[in-house]
Amino acid sequence: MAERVGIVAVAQTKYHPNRADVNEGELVYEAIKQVLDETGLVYADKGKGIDATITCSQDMWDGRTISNLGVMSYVGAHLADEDKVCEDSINALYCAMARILSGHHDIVLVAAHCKESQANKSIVENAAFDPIFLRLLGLDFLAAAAMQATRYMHRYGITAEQCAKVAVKNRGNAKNNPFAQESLNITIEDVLSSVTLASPIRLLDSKPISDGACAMILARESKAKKLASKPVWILGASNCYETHYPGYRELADCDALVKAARKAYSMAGITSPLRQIDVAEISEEYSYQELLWMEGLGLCQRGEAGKLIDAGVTKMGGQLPVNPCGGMLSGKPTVVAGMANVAEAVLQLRGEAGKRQVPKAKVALAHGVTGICGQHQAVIILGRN
Amino acid sequence: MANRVAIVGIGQTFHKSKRPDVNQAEMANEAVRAALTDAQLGSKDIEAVVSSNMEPFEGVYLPDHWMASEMAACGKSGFKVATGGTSGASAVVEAFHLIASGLASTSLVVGFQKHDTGDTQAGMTACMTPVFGSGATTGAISEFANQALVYMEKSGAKEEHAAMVRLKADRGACRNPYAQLKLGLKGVEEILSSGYLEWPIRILDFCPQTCGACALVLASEEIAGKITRKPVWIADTITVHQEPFRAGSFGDPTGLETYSQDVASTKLYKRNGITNPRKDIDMAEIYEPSTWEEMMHYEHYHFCDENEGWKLIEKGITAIEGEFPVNPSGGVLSTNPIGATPVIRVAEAALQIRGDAGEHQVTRDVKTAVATALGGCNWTTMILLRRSL
Amino acid sequence: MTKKLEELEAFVVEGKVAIPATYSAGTVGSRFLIEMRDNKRIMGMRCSKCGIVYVPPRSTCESCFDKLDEWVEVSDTGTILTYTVACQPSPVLPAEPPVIYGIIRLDGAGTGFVHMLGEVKPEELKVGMRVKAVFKEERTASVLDIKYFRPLK
Amino acid sequence: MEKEPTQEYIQVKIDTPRPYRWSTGKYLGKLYKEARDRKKLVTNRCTKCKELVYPPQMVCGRCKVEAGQDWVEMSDKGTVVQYTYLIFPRWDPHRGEYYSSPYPSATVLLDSGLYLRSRLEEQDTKKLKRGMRVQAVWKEKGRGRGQDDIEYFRTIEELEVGK
Repeated sequence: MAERVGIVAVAQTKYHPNRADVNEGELVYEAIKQVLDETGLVYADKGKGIDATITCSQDMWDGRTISNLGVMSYVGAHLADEDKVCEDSINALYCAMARILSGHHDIVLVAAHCKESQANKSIVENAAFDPIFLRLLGLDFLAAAAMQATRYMHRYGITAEQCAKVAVKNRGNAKNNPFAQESLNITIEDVLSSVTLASPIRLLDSKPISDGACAMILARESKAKKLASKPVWILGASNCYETHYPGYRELADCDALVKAARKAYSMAGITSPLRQIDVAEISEEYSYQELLWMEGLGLCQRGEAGKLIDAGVTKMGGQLPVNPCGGMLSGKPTVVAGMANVAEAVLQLRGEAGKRQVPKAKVALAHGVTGICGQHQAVIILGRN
Repeated sequence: MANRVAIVGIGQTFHKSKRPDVNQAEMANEAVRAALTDAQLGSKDIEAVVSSNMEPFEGVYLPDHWMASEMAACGKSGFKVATGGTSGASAVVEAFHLIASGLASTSLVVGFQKHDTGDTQAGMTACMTPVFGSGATTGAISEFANQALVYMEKSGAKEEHAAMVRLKADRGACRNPYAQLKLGLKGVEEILSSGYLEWPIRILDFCPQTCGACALVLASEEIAGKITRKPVWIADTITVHQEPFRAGSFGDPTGLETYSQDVASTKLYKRNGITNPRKDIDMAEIYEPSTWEEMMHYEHYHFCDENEGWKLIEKGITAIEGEFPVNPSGGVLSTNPIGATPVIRVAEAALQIRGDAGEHQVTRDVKTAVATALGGCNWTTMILLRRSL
Repeated sequence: MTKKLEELEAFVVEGKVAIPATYSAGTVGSRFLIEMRDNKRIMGMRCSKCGIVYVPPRSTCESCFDKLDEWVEVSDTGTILTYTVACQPSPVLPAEPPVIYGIIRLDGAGTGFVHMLGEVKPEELKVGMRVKAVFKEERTASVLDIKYFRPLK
Repeated sequence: MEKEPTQEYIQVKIDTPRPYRWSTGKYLGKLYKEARDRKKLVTNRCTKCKELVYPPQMVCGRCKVEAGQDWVEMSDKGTVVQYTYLIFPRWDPHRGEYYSSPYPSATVLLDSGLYLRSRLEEQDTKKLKRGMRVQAVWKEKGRGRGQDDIEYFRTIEELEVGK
């Protein structure tokens, strides 16, 4: 690669259970305004400013065909280049990265929003299931995830306590994150005695409904160095699909993530992820997912993630802190979560993560997931150098 | 600098109004197989898959996930894009960048729409939420009706000219094995006697609703050199979106606004040394949801001067054997699976460059072609193709 | 007429998007559903190259991308690979909670079949449990023609 | 072409409506409030380009900067610039039923310089003409739906003199 891609500014809204006070545009603008102010950039032709925008939102969540119509004005898209990626927003960054590496764009704004509060989660998610063989069964992502959790726990002997530890850790971490929707001082017992949503997933194993937005500016290396005193570089990025029908998959292994991670690592020159990565932000809509995705990410052998949480490897101060910000469990909207993970990773690498700062973080991993039982997975590796 | 990107495989389904014999995924699969066969590649040779589709039309959230295996996407990189009518072109653009950037060396582009599933017009009406604008806006046809009225008054175009556009489209469609509507129309009278959908748009002025899919295989120069002797190069792409017009709608109430097509084509031509589009480009496949739009777009894309679009059709300039053929495939007026439509535009333009368009191959030797897409609230994506770079 | 932003008030409009949809099961999906309706048979599709038997059937092999057309009948009994008990009410559940979902590897199939489980207490469920399909009396060529899978005695 | 063998194809019908709670946001909320409380349309004028931003928005899409809060009240009289009428019955996704058909809708240029899409009271399409003067008729009891609180525009007679 001739020139690298740098992230020169990041911003998130504070995540909130119900932002009925703003529409989608006003919500995403809260984040966009910050990155525009920080960089002083304006929208312009290539060479003169932000020359393209990649948005990320979902028609089904926004309740609107062509959901990017709702944010047109707020993302500077009038008579300008814009595209909308319909996966988790981490893929919008991948798309923006391609735009820059192709040589056709210099500076790209990426913006994602989702207001989970305005739609019905089960109905939206049910619409993602194959309408012929699955949808009538009434499945949503929770029920599917619960089957994945059962399978994973059965196959590798992961315990409910180990999953609960993830919930306790992340909700505790959230108290250090001013953007977090909620932080809770809870115990393993609290998690295990909270109401069961779909066995083995309990209320405190799952994320709350959340609204929020995230914005970022990406630039080619030569521009990034001028725009930011501490640009963060994308060292590797990839994503991967696997098959839709959950019965066709071994749910206890996440092949798509294994492949996505392998490719991102190879781009970034990472051979020993647990040792080389200093901090990881992983999308865990349900507590078991942090463990399962860690295995997919190759941070440990298959079935070993439970041991890592038991040993405190992923807590603040551990060898590899995972989700210092509190993760999705502390409230981050779907769609936005992957980009929010990148934003957090950037703050960590810039040393600006405040009370949740991981000391001397030089290489960070951000992960994003879309779909049923992690059908589409994406990984971005970021670094200071 | 960037890798060159070639189209090395082209495939589409036979487009029909109903496809009960396949589900959505299987329908896309037909196009994917055809494109892979055309490229002489196997599914394992593909590194990335970029797809496009409008979810509310079929009511499937994340349709690319449902269809992942059928699109040969399992174990591969990729994502779905959606920008309304331009979605398919957006997918081509992003796949182009994936390869130009070196992030992938081969990519499938898959566009699809299964109109027998939902209600397309209703899906479009849902572009507006009840919060604003849905009270008076009733989907795409109203917008096109309004634009046609403005255009008629401004340019002096008559309903006969719109009919001539349909006649041209039908002649192309009848020669295109994949086209959906093949009416075998004899003359404009037949068209002028068809009923109105919404004044002044007649049934035959408007595109049909189609089940269909179209897939392309894009490859880096290195791969293209190995597998094909007839690569079609993507020379450049441009996307220009815009705000809804002043009435808060997609249609321009004044006829005076700046159009995304103007901005896009001006920039694209300038970047690529095109000073006289009708001379420097050999043919175009444009996204014309109505006959009126086609005439307007001739002007917006600078194929002619302002208010002269209808003269191109009157003089036969844009006919299959004309000086500057537009939509020899029969265009959107004959076939419109929305998510796939812009991919078909690119596919058809590429076939013309390869000389593989069969019976609807244009008379003029096509070295350079442009494919366009229309979506969102009058958004534009243009893709410039060349036989050699 | 300038106001502070905080003084502006947002309205919430409750509504819906209602576009009925009709999904084609396609040639392969239709045959699967018709066999269940007419003959209470569960059909799979075998890839002659890879040997995998897909249930539900599909027209393209996940693994080798070959076109598939080798129909095989699989058993209506199988083994639970995983399960969950959905305990909370939701607008998409087909019945009052608790609703038990499971993925079942039918005997003769190479993949898991996602469906519901019944006639079983949640605490008795376990991976590896043997189950059998219970068909509805009134069948309409729907995946719900199977009422659920019940434990094999 | 060979005739395809007749096979029964199964169709799975699903018509679950998806409920939403859309927010107007703060700027559009102002339009809603004034329409509900005073039966007036208001919008903000971009402080940079001085053009009306409609619907009111925090950011002027054209200038790509915050539009500011220069609120302007719109006249409720205007001229029909363009009109059309629906002939083919069409599904309304937000009500889950067909639109009544035909109904004329028009682009009205309000005297205060704003283009508006709205319905017309006049149902006789022969009586529609461009340039016709119209006035907004507000719903008896506005539901707080902004522009949609206008029932339709009614044709008005105006003396040319003294206008």
